[in-house]
Amino acid sequence: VSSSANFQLKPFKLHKLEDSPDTEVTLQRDDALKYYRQMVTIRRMEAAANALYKDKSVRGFCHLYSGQEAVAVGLENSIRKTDAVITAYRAHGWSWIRGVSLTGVLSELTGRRSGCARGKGGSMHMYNENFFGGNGIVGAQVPLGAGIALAQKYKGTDAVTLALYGDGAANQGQVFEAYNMSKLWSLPVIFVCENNGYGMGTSAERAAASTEYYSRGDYIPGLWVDGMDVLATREGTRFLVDLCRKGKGPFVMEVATYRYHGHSMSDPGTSYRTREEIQEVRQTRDPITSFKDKIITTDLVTIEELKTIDNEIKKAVDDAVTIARSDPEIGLEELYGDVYANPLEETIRGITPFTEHKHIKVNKPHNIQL
Amino acid sequence: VSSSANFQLKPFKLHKLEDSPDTEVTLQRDDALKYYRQMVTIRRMEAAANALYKDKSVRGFCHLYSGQEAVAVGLENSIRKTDAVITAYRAHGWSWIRGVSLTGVLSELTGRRSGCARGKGGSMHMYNENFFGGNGIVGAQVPLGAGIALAQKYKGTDAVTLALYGDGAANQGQVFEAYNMSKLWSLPVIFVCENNGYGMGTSAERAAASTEYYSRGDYIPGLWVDGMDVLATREGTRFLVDLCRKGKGPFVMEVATYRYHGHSMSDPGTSYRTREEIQEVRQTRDPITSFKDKIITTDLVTIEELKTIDNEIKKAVDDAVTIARSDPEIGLEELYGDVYANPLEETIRGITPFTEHKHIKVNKPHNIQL
Amino acid sequence: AQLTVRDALNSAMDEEMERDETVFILGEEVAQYDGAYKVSRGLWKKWGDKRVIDTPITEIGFAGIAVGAAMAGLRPICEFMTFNFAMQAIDHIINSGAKTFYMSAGNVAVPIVFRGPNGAASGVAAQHSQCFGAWYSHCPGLKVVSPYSAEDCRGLMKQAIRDPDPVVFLENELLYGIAFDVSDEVKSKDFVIPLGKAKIERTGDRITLVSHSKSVGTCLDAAKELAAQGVECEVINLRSLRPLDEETIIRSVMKTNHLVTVEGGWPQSGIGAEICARIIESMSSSSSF
Amino acid sequence: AQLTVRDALNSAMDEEMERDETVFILGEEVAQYDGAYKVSRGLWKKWGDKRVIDTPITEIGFAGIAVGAAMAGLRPICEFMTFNFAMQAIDHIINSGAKTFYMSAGNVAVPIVFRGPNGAASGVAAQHSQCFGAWYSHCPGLKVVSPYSAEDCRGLMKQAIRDPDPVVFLENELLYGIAFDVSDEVKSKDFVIPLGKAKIERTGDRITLVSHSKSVGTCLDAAKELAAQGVECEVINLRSLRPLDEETIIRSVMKTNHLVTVEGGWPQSGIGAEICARIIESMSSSSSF
Ligand SMILES: Cc1ncc(C[n+]2csc(CCOP(=O)(O)OP(=O)(O)O)c2C)c(N)n1
Ligand SMILES: Cc1ncc(C[n+]2csc(CCOP(=O)(O)OP(=O)(O)O)c2C)c(N)n1
Ligand SMILES: [Mg+2]
Ligand SMILES: [Mg+2]
Repeated sequence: VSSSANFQLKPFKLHKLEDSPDTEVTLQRDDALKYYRQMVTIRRMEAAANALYKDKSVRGFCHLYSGQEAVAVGLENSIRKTDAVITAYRAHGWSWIRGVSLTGVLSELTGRRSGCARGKGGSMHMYNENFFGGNGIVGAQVPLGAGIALAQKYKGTDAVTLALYGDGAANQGQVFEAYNMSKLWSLPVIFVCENNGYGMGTSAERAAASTEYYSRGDYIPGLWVDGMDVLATREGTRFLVDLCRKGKGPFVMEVATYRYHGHSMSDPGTSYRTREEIQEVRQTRDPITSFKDKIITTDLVTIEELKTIDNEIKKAVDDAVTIARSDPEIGLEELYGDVYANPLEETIRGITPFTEHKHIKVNKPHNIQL
Repeated sequence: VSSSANFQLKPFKLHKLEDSPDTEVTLQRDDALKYYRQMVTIRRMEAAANALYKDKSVRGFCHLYSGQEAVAVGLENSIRKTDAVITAYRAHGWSWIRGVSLTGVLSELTGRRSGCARGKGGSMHMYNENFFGGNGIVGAQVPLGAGIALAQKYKGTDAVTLALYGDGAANQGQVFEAYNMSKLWSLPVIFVCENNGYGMGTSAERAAASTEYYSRGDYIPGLWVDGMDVLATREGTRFLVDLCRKGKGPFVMEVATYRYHGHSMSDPGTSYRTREEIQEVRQTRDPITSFKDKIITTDLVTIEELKTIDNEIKKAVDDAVTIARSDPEIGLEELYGDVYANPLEETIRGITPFTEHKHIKVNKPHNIQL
Repeated sequence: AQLTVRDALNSAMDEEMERDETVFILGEEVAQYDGAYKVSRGLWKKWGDKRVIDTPITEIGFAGIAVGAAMAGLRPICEFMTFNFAMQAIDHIINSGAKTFYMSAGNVAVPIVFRGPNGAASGVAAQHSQCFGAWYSHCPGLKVVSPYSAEDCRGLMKQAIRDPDPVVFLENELLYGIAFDVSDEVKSKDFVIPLGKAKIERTGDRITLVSHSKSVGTCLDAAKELAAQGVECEVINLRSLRPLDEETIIRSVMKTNHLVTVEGGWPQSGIGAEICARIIESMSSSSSF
Repeated sequence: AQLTVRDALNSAMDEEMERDETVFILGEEVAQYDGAYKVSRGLWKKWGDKRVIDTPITEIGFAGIAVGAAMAGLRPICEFMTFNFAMQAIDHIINSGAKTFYMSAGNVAVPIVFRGPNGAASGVAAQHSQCFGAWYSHCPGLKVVSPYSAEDCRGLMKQAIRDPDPVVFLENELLYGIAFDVSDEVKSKDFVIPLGKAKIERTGDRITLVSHSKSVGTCLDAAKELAAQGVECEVINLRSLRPLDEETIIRSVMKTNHLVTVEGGWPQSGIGAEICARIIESMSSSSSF
């Protein structure tokens, strides 16, 4: 095996940017193994989520990330743990890559005690240090992300924030308000539009008068990146993150990707697009398959190594699924917990005024000192 | 006197527009007199409003339009009465030019019965047929205007809507949402950004990362117009209205103008700009003075004619002021009137449950059949 | 015959669209996708792009457009995928919708229906579980409807569309698929239910249960259980939250002398709180006079 | 000494900015213009661009930014020029502000103060006259403060800024210029008033008047007038609407046996309605037990 290899990327598209990221990139063997492992983990975790949902172990929503793995993996590998990420409800992959365990994610879905939000958040609401969720309201995470960037700058750090949103969310007015203030205040934020072609059943073209999302920041420089290629998402992000750290932010980055499943589990995902379309992407542009081909044909890794990784991941996910099924739910008493960080009343009114419940504290917030 | 004259306009600025409106325009003598009369009426009416406010005859808000007359007059004279207009709270001039009488406006300010909203709307809320206000919420009128345009198209008419908003409002997210849907649905609406340089005490540059408002519709063609020249505002509007009627809408039109007074009566308007700046505009770019010069030097009108007009206007405004001061307020009973077009309860609860008030109907809505 | 809540809403909108050309529907996924919860199923196919309009995910924008269209003489049915998302648009519901008629001294009416599912569904977390009944019914200028059964949905939706004032129509996702027995009258094209009137779903003399939306079902279940123990409950389905049919409640309480209010929203300044206040202020509360 | 409500708020913010570097103010016209109602007067001059930030007129955007900054460890004071305009931003106040701590199972706190004038001013029409006390206090996860006097404003504002939860701080434009007598204690840098506790502004035994914000003044006036007729009113200034200090109200009503609630908001599902409900459900209402 070789220790590194070079690859040629699809050209980036630029909006009000003078330079382009390199389209000639080098990949180290270690990184190849790492990216492969991360992408496959997300894929398999989502497959497990799918199965859990189908056997009715998941209540509520479940939005799968399969097909979009190269986005989370490429972006995460271009930033530091001290940088911040915020995304929408399609958050499983991001939660895991930002440090939530497989059990933390899957048990959250099944509403069990070992869920990262103890089952009180569910599919859309998972958090970790420097990972601010998971948000159920389309567009809301975008100004929140700008605010996180404001805090980074305020504190004098050189950290940056990635604020992710979908092609559907890209039309939300608050996104444009966040663009404007971020630019006025030079915030270190990259607005990342994950364009997977659809917002629920509406294709990008039917929802947006311009689908060139990388240019929709107008006065904000933008970059279009092939989101099915983990090397491109890594390279594009690195390029913008470097500029951001130097105070040149904000930026808009459009990442062209695809979601294989329906919008959520209740959407078969085939009424507004053809099965052939999905099949075609899977066969020709799948982020994992295409990456695997690349790293094998360039002798960065061996098929056996990848098989070993596949098996390890399978086992890890299977173990997490077992816990996600068998772990108990939180007790009723916890439903009345953590409403306030500083509760001013000892009890919370129950369904009738004659039943009162203790306001208990279960977790300590990880974002503030109490 | 001559019956018409030609004038050369300042160049328009174009955004994604192929053609420009003519910069060579012809003005008929009758129109010259009409525009002069309209602009002076607005100026004098606002002076009266100012005086009424200062002697405490006006409660609540009062936002004056002085300096911006060429916008309302130029735009109104390029559309039909069957076209629609909606604007923000700086609405006196527009209310009058859309058919509300001087008394209707001034008595509304003083909260008297002869006010066009019987004193229940005040400065910000005046309405007439095809004039939809008057809105106290920055930005709100923009999607409302797109909705009016939707109705015009739905009904199969060739009417258009002008939706006006300020440079401050131009940053509102809902403006971008309205842009997007209007473009997707090809609505016959012209988004008119009245850029008077300030949103309250904040200069355009401090509030907007791009102050090229005519280009901020991105995919919507835009036009920049000198808003201190009534011929330019007329010509620019005509050009876009024609296209709109042919189904080529929407458009964005930025009208560069200036407000002489403070934002509202509580703002002296001199902390965030210099007296010299205001003086300079008054002396070099005043829409009335410059128009008057033009039409006199080209012999379209005589000084005497204008004097006569001035006197007529003075009298008409003075008469309206007299009524606005002396007319009674509505009775208390009307405060409980017109809460619903179809009230389902005969009475409305008063301050205590023991006092009930009859829900009376005073007006008939002019926008629907009951 | 049996009718689901979903079909009741669907047929009501369909018939009103037939009856009045100015009625149209707009919202996210209402057209080609048949509605996120399939409430508008088939209507785009039948009525086409002009009358059933898919919007981008821009609530404040399309709610504003809907209100503007109403001001200009149309009768929009503005669907929110859920009322949780209407918080982004609430400025237009209140400031543009509810207040314009009054501020214009009766000159500009706003005939519009804002509808969509309201309240908690199953396991969808706090952002997706809010009941907005108390908020909307707090505000003059609005009429607020919160139906329970298929009959309610059909009759109240048809009436709401015909009403010249802005109506907030709070549906419940968990009820959409529930089938109710309905009479032929309910299925008639002329069937409407007046806004602002409650329905006594079950008569009783020992205690009054007042509720709206899905919780009416809870009350009916409770009444059944209690009947087995010899306690006859009177169950009131409010149907409308604004106006609130105080008379029906008070008359019932004066008979039963006991009251329980049941709702899916938060208690503080909720619907139940308002009912308590009305009781206190009424003749039924002897100590207050 | 005398202190106006405006100066009370101003000094409270100033001192807390001094005490804690993470405290900053943002909103429309708060910096260079000194605040639309001059509540932040002088603070930009003193603290500069970093700590006092003028925003464009984009409420949903800057409220979201403020909440994001709070999640990332700052303590924003987010001024709305009036709470009427906060309707554009209410999704962030509720869905991002109030609900995040719970949904994250106590992992992500949101220490933020949303403040600005609330309720009717003089003659500014319906869109500019709404009291949001009932709406906000309806929602778990929020703390809601509605102060009356200069003392209230100083002590509650300082406490609100220090609190780790989202606080909605409802001021009143008509009170800004009113001067109140205050003690030296009130002027101390350490002066704070606990959130969630009412203040008995005047003791009496014949009837309890409960109110918040400007209406407390109305109650005190009424009490004076009635005292002249020999009727001693107990006047309760709620100070906080959530939590609501039920105990103080009920204890008073058990003494006076009579209650009037006074508020500037709409009655249906208002603050008064909630108080009535609490009374009905409490020991003070003998018939309920
Ligand atoms: C404000 C708001 N409106 C509507 C919804 C319902 N909804 C949830 S996801 C979604 C589609 C979003 O599409 P996109 O932004 O492209 O993200 P993707 O699902 O493709 O990842 C919609 C309409 C919501 N959650 N919030
Ligand atoms: C949503 C909202 N936020 C804030 C305000 C307060 N406000 C009224 S007018 C105004 C300035 C608007 O400036 P601009 O749009 O430029 O219009 P202009 O006053 O110059 O005509 C502000 C901040 C409001 N009415 N509505
Ligand atoms: Mg998408
Ligand atoms: Mg302006």
